[in-house]
Amino acid sequence: MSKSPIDMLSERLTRKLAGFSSRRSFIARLGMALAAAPVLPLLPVARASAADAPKTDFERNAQATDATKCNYWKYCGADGVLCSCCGGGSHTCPPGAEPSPISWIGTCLNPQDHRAYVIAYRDCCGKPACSAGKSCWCDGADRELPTYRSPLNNDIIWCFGNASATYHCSTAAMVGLAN
Amino acid sequence: MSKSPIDMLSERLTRKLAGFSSRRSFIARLGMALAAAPVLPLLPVARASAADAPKTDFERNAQATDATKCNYWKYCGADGVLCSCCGGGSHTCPPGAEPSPISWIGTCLNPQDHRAYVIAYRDCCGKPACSAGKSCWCDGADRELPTYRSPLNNDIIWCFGNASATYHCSTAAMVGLAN
Amino acid sequence: MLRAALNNALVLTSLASTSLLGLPCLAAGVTAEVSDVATLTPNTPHRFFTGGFREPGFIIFDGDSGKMEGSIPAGYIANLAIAPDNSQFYVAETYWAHGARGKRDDMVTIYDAKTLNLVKEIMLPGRALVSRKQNFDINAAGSRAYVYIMLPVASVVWVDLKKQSVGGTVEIPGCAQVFPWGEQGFSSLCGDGSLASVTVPASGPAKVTHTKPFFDANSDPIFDDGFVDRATGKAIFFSYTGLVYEAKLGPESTISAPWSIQKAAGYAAAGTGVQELAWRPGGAQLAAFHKASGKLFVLMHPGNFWTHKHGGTEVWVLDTKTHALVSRFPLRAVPSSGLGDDAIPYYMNIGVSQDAKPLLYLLNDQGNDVVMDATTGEQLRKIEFAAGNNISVPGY
Amino acid sequence: MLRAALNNALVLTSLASTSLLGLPCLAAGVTAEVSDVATLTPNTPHRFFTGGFREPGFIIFDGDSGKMEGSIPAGYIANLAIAPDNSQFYVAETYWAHGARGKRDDMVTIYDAKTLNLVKEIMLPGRALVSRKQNFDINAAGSRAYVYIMLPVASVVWVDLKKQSVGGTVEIPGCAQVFPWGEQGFSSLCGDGSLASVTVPASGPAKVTHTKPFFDANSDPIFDDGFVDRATGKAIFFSYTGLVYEAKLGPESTISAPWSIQKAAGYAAAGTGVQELAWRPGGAQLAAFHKASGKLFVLMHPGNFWTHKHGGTEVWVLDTKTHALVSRFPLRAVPSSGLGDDAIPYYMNIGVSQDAKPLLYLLNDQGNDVVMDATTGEQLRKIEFAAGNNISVPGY
Repeated sequence: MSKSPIDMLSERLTRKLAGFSSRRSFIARLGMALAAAPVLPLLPVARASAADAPKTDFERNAQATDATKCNYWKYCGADGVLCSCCGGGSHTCPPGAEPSPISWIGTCLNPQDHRAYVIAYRDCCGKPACSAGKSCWCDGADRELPTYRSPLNNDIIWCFGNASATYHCSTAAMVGLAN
Repeated sequence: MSKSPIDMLSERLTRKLAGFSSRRSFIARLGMALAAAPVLPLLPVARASAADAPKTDFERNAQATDATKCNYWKYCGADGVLCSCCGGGSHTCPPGAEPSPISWIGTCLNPQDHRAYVIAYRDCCGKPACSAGKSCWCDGADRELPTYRSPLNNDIIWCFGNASATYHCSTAAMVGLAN
Repeated sequence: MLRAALNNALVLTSLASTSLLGLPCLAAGVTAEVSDVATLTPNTPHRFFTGGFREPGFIIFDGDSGKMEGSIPAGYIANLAIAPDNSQFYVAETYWAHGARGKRDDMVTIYDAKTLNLVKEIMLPGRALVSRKQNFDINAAGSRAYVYIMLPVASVVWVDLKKQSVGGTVEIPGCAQVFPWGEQGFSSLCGDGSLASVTVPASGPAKVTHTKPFFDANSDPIFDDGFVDRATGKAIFFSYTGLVYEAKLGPESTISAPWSIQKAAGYAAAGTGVQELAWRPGGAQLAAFHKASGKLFVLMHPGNFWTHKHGGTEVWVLDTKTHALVSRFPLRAVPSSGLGDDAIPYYMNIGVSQDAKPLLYLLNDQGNDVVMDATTGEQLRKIEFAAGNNISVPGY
Repeated sequence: MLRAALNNALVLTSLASTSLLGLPCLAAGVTAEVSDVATLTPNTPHRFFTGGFREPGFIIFDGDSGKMEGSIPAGYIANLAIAPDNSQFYVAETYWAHGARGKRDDMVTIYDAKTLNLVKEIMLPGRALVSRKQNFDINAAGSRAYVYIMLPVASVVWVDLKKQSVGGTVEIPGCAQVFPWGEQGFSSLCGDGSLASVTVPASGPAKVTHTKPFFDANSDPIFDDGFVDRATGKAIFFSYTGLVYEAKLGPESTISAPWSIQKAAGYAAAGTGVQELAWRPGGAQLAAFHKASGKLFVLMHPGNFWTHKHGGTEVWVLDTKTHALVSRFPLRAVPSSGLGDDAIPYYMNIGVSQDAKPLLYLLNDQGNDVVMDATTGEQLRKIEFAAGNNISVPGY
């Protein structure tokens, strides 16, 4: 069976996750069906429990009421223009854009329940960059790493696998509860 | 002999100049050799002599010292970003851009000798729009007419006949003395 | 090491993953968020669209909230038209394959109004590159689009929007703009001071008529931005000095004698003196027309002749049925950038919604864009992010 | 009518026209202006180049006057490299034929440095789309360019600049960036904390070596923006906490033990605490290196860990030979837009000229861009129109 570029990218990223071990089949197999996930899985993300961990600057200033602001809690690792300013929502692409099937992932603290959630940062792709103003251009960097750790970097245009790799805006979907 | 699009455009514009008469060969033949013109011809442009004519707002505020400002005297009919802000000059395209062989023409009053000169407004073409700031975006409108008088309109991208019709910036070349 | 790596790692996860991972599902009932795509709600009367020379598309705003609702991609110096049934958007646009170089493609692009997905690129033989004008429009039935092109001669390409293909090209030497009327016609303004009216049958030659010259294109030209009610053919044109011409467009168009905006306001009619101070129309998209009421909204400023591109310091509201001034709305002057010497940064563009409680939209190039009540002139809100030199509204 | 039409009409005129028209030449000796095209003067040490995500090119500035000297067109998220002999510019860029859709072309485009005319588009098999990083560079001889690509696996495409064609592709799984050395080599930083060094012969397989892991990519990663003297292979890397690593790049690269920026300034070394306040490096292109003197200029701000993208409020000047702090230049805080809540609009980008009287260039996203004396920290002038997230200088 030949491999699609997406399969190969998933494998590569999986190799990175697994420390170049052979565990790559594990996540690669999980990769394709996120859109159907209805209940939050508990993910094995290393993070001290929220109650006793010191908070990052972002976490101390985060709010949970206005998703069009850079300090909305899910954007702790978001880099780019918020889709919620562009006709979309915090996890919704504006009309005519397409969510990237691949994303990078962060963990953010919800100030309402003081729990840490796993956030999938998916770019919306295939349209010119959204023209929203400067207040919607965010640069969250909590636990963000350089490009040689590509699955953890937010400077990369995460539009792999889309019909067009042009960046339109950034979303943040809550996909799990950090353990 | 087949006609190039440029020839045909020149003819069309000439027809307009000549009031749809058959005089089109006259200017069409003149059209291609401007770059060699060393001495100012006296052109039959209808304009009262400068000394006794009332001045337009532009003419009252015009200066002859700084070609990077919108009120430089030759820009009385210039619309767009000044090439003199972009690495070019008042009649010089920035490196890598190309002057349009076709232009529209205005008459501007030189505040130094109080004489009216014929100005050829040639766009520089083939590069993305110059990124100079707002102070270099000008909108001179002296004697500017709507697009149905296309030879006298400055909203048209005057990049006909260039390899690429993209607009980079605007120049103003003094080509004659108004009679 | 794996645990550390998973701290903020890329994980493509799914419901299935919980069992594969052998981890418990959350009983709390919190559900994972799905990455989805919004659809655009149907056009409302208070929706408006802005675009411009440097903008990579037309931004869709809700005039009641000032919020962006989406955007329609667009190429070089693009025009927008809205299907009369609000089902599609049409963009006349130009691209070069490698930015400012490479293969040039001119096209009318069709977008679905709900998904904003691309429906079709209809390739054109050419396209005039002119900053926003009445040089692209569709007819009232939504069956045809008309595109003004300049090379090799002034012409109009008509596009069959049902077949999604170019129908043909008609030469209109010395004329420009497209004011559609009927199923098969459009009119254009001409440099000899006449109006050309063109009937373009689905096949066979077009028929062109000209009115007698009714304005002097050299001394007091009519602005490119007239208004036509495409269903009735009733049209409004206005000139640099402020004369308003009413027309009935059709195979044989007729024009009424003009009236003066300034006289309607109690002033003398404005002349063409370069030092004749008067209230004058000026700007880029310098007027808007409310079809149902017949009200014309014009950006006006005090100035001499040849200030027709100066922005407005007031909006004058004129009743085109009675030729009377209804209101004058003063506009707040916009601070200049402080860098230049020109006096232009007043409001350059105006649009009006077409409903019974109309809103006015005002743009300038400094970003101080506002929504006003078109009846009272009250400034209702700032428009977030709006820029450009182009306002479109549904229902016009 | 002809006379009136010629008032401001399009006239293509020439010397010949005077006799054809039968009109007298001016005796005054005033000459008609010729429409010509400027050429770019050869690169000077105080020239610099800016570009960015939204900019349609790299703008060429004279650091001594602050004036724009020209521009190099560029596509999507482009990188710029300057030929060591200053004869050409190289742009790594991506286009889609119809704006954000249509055929994608990735390329290295060559421009002549005098005319800024296009010399060649060298098509690439792909290209990583990442905001400005050390992911495109050429070697000291100017014979090769290296382009980082990500799909399907992390790789580097090398381009033969003499033949103007792609030479080949080398996979570097888990690594990124290109730091060229020698005629045929480059190094990359890797996610396992090692440095990969790749020798790419003109033909035959590439040889890849890895250092032992020398940093922890999870807890204190090295920034993407290291510096290599491509002629000597001497390199400088620095980490989120402010550790500086010196390396000798080559087929078997070596790394020295790190030293702390903060300790050089008399503070404790900074740690990784999310509430551990310290002076920290941060920004986008957050440091600049002056090769001849070995001085490192770093944008620093007071903050906790994970503020590595916050802009600088000071420039720290460090001597990489003595590991000593030379100077601290306070930066004027830039007013925020007033619209947002984030605290980032400090200086995000820094560059330094490579001559004996170096200038510092500082950019932010608010347009308050300045030129400073790199020796005294004196603010010399504002940079007109400069924008973007990308500064390049000749001679680096």
